[in-house]
Amino acid sequence: MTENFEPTIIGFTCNWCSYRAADLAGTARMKYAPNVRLIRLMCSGRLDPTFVLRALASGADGVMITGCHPGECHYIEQNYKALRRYLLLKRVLKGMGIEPERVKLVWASAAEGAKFASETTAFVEEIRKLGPLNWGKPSDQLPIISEPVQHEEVPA
Amino acid sequence: MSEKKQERVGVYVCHCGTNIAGTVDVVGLARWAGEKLKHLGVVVAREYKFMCSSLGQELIEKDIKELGLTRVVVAACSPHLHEKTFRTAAKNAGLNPYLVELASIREQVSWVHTDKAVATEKAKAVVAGAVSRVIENVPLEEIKVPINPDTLIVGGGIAGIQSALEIANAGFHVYLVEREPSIGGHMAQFDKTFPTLDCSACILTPRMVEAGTHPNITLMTWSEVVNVSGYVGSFHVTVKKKARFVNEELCTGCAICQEKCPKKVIDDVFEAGLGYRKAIYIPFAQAVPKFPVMDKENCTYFIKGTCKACEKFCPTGAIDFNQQDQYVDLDVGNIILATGYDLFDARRVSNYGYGRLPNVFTNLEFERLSNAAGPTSGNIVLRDGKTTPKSVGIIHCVGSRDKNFNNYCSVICCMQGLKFAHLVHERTGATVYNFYIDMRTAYKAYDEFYQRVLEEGTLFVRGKVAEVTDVARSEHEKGKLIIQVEDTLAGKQRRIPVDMVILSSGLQPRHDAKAVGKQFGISCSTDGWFTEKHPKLDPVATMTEGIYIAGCAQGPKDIPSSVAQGAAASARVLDKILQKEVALEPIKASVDHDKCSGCRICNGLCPFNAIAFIEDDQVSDINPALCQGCGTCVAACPAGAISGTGFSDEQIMAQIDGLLFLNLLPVEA
Amino acid sequence: MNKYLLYPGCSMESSAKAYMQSLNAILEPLDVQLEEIEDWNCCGATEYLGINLVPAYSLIARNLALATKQMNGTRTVVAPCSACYLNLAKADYYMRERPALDVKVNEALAAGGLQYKPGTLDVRHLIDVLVYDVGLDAIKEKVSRPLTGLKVAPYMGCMLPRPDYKHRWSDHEHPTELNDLLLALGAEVIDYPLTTSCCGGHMTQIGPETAFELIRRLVAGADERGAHLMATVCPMCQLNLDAYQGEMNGFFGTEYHMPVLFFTQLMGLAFGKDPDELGIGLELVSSRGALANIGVKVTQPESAGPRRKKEEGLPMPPRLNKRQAEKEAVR
Amino acid sequence: MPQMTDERVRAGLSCEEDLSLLYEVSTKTAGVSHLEMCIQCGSCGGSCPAAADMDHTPRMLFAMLRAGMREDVLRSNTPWICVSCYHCVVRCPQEVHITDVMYTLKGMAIKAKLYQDSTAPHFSQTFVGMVETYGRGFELGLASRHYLRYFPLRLPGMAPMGFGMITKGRMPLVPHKIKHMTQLKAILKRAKQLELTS
Repeated sequence: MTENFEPTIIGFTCNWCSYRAADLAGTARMKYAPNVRLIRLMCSGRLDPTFVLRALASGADGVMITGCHPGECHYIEQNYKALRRYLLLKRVLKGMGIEPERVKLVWASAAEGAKFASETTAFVEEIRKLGPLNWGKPSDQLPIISEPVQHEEVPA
Repeated sequence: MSEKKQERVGVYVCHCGTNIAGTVDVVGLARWAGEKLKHLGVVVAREYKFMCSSLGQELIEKDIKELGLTRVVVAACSPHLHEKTFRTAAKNAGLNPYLVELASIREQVSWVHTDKAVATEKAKAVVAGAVSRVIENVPLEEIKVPINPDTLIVGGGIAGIQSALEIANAGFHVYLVEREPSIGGHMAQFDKTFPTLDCSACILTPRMVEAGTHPNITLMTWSEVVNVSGYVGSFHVTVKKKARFVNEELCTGCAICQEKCPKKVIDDVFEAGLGYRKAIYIPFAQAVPKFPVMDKENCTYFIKGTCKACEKFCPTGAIDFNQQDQYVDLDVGNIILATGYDLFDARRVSNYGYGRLPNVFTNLEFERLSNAAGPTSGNIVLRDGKTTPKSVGIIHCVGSRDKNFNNYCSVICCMQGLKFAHLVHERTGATVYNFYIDMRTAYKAYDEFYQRVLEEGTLFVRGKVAEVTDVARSEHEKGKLIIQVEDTLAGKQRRIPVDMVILSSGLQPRHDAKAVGKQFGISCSTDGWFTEKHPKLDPVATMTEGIYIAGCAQGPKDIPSSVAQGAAASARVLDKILQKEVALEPIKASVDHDKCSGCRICNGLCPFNAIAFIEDDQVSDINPALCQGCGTCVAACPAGAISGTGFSDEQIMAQIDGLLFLNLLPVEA
Repeated sequence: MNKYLLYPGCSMESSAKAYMQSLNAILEPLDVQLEEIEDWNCCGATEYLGINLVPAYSLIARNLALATKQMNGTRTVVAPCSACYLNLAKADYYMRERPALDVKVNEALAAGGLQYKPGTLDVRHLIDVLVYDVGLDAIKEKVSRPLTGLKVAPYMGCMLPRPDYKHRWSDHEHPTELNDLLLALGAEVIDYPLTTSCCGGHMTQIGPETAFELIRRLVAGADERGAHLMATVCPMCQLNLDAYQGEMNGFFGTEYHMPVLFFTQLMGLAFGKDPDELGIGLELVSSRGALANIGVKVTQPESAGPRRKKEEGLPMPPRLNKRQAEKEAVR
Repeated sequence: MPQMTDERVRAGLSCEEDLSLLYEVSTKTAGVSHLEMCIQCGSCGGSCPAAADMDHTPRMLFAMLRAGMREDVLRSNTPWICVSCYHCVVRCPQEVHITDVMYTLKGMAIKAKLYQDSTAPHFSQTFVGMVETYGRGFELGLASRHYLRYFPLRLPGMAPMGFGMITKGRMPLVPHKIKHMTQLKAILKRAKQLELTS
């Protein structure tokens, strides 16, 4: 059934890096999966976790959050805040019985059109594997981040 | 969703020739929007070959006037390309420009997908998203703030000097702050400049003097900025004038103090550690200003409490051992950062032996060595101070283009290596080798210089040097430095004995660049260089209005480029000054004081210190001029008291719903 | 009291038993306890890796897996052999860097009822723990017979300071750990730029000509700089430089006589231990002549300090310690 | 999987034919090889203490990998001359895991039966044989077998050394066998069935 399942994914982009990366992917005519629909924020730091929940609630199967690489934020360090919220959000989702893998954080600079394209395609495949989002019942065990976080560590 | 508002929305789908129409059924898309999005308030949906053309714009303006549109959605290219175009069109038609939304169906749809049906479906979603979002848009007015005509320039290298002169000559006042005792920067240390080989001092010192004597320039050397507050138009800056222990009013710069001072100190700033200075010193003969400074750490009087030789001999009694640091407050409208670069510490590449093998020199050391005013009065000699080398190896990319150190190209090293090769030839007749990974001589008259040095007989070896060693394997290597390298063009490992090795140490950000960036509210790239607003189209502006960057602070570059950037930054500043006031994008956050619980969570989040806590009312407040509109505080406020114009919760939520609108529709065959 | 798990490695029971003997002799004075990993197996040296990847890493990982069973109070595995140290450290590092490898290796281990989670253990070399845990001061205190007048060439070899996944060493090319240790013993350490050049590794077995040249460079270098003997931290280095020195001399028609001792043997001597207890005499190139220098009061030795600090001439920058630098580094 | 190739594949972009060998070697290497990042600077060939005896410098080998010259690469003696001194690895500006790539190439050469007449493969295999029989190295067995087969003429020259080693008890005459040989055998048996892919 996952064969003909076409996931719908909402992507949040930062106006300065990842949105421009998407533009670059476009101007370079790089092809990637059409399942992601983008929303432009000024900064990944603007991302209110409730946006993600709203997206999942209104029919999205996954959410991709993208921002500038740590250290390259145009607002100096706000993407670190995005990272923190992302980590927190994953725990919340787990608690709500949703696979945390449905939300993914990707750093993409304005120059990384190729990365944006490949990461998008990859994420769509991951979600395709997970299948359509159906809200399971909250897991009883304490919500924890299952897998170690690969990203740059969050500054204290 | 908010039909209640009764907005009248117009949707305009652009073909962009075949760029969009080739992959998206634009006609179908427009028809669909007209029918399926009626309930959102879409009253008209048109498609046109080129919306951005004057005809396309007129089409929209006409509809706004005749159909009384209150919102406009243009489905075309990226907003970064034509948002301004269509906003202006709306403005001309009397509609607030911020009531226009662009739906990017070119960069995000037609150019990245191939299947027409799929692409059209996605385009529909994107348009629906834009429509439901635009309804939540609110009219916005640009914010205007007055501009203080004075400017602060940090860094007195060639870039900073150039900026200062441009602005001063235009008749506006400049404060030029320099950390060292004299302006001039690295350029003052050089002997010759490539590719024309004119003497660095000869072309630099006139500029230094001009800057030092210019009525519109207040020179503040031996000084550092310690605090910055305010925003574009009205920054408040505190500068620390470090105690010189010399009264600038009385000092004539006769340098007798320096002559009489008994304390000799290694000068690792100006002489790059290759020469000596006194404890009280004028860094170099043409220094501007000409006043000496006293180095407290090394001064015998400050250490032992006796000596005061300088004071005894000073003809004007200018020495003042009791002088204290001063703090000067400045008000300026714009700031240019031209803080320059640090040299990569070549000792970190231990296989090149710098610091272990005496006759391995850095490029800066060599500049001093070959400089007529340098420690050897221009004689190119070995560390023993007398022997002239018979063979010299110049190693490129030391600490550059190397993931173990700095990943980027330092830009100047290739040309510098060629310059050194020429100088060594000219002064010593020695055999010169250049070891390079790639020769990068791309600039006016640069490659010609490469040709010239080739003609002079410099030997080029393509290969990153593996090591420099003094361990001889054979007689003819004894007593030499052996450069071991793979000659990649010959495909063989070679061991080349030389007398002297010069390392082209790369350029890297100032050790305190990150701290300085934070102080002025601008960001650094992962490499640590200051980040420009746009890498191509806005290289001297930063994300912080009113703060500009010039020279190597923004990234490695040579003298011509630094000068060009210095001038460019000034042009941007002058433009601001002459506008007398500046319009800021109205994308700002604001606090609803009634909702604010005073939890102060937001206070710490703002990197621009725009959020202040009002003790009296126990609420937080945001200074619109400081706010850059990132929206982090909006997302963080637990009480939902902070809202961001241009990117409000309502707008984003609506866009989410819009984008997913299709999923809610019954699937059609 | 410092307690560690010990992975001796094959040669410690054969060609390098002098290393083992001397190590045992200095543990007590230094208050260090080593618990040998039960039933450890060969790490495969540099050979296994070249044949088949997964088996090679499984072979290594078995030792790590076994070690985790004995982790009472310590997670540090000490290997006195540079090659073993590198192989163990490498397996741990690559299993983390390359999850695919982790999975495969653990699948193999499972066949033996074992498993290993990369990162569980901390793999370190003997000299690392002696210099940085026990500390040079503690070592100095134990010195009863300073090696005054003994000119030693400090030879670190390749696989210790490189590739250095965990940035443990002061430098990749010119590390100072062994120098500092020998100085602490009162020895006169000669300037030996070849300290991390290669001893030839397995080439003594498969490409003698190649190996002999490498051995010659090292021995000649030490000899020209007036060393009485070379101090090494690795059984393979010792074997190549000591056991093959004769053959090398034959090959080049040279007559070098450069004794090669383990740094632990020199420590033992400095601690006043009896040479026999330290396995001295087991080396093929006898150290008798060299050791005659110890205890003999020599007139103040002319400083072997590097020729860089000349009074006249142009000044030089001070040396840089990367380990320090990294700590202080802003970025 | 090398980053760039990886991205090309994921992004659905064409993956040039001549990258396939590079890609294969990368995949079969223990860590992340970074092979595709080589800028041909030659710091490896320059650093190598044994470069003189190699038919190609490592750098050249990597260029040949890119060119897809499988035979020439696997016939090269370079991997067999490598002494694993890691000079090239720490000096490589692109962090290519050169030494490990050499190990990979040895393995591939043996499988492809393309290696030159170097004695190294036999030495490795003898060594491995020892380990798989005893669980520990056995120098005497190793030395005797290997030398008898390849360097009989070397034996006289080595006699004093061998004699010394034995008399000084540095070369035990009997091998030391570990307790749980069966366990080790089981692990290696399973391991041999597992190839490193992707």
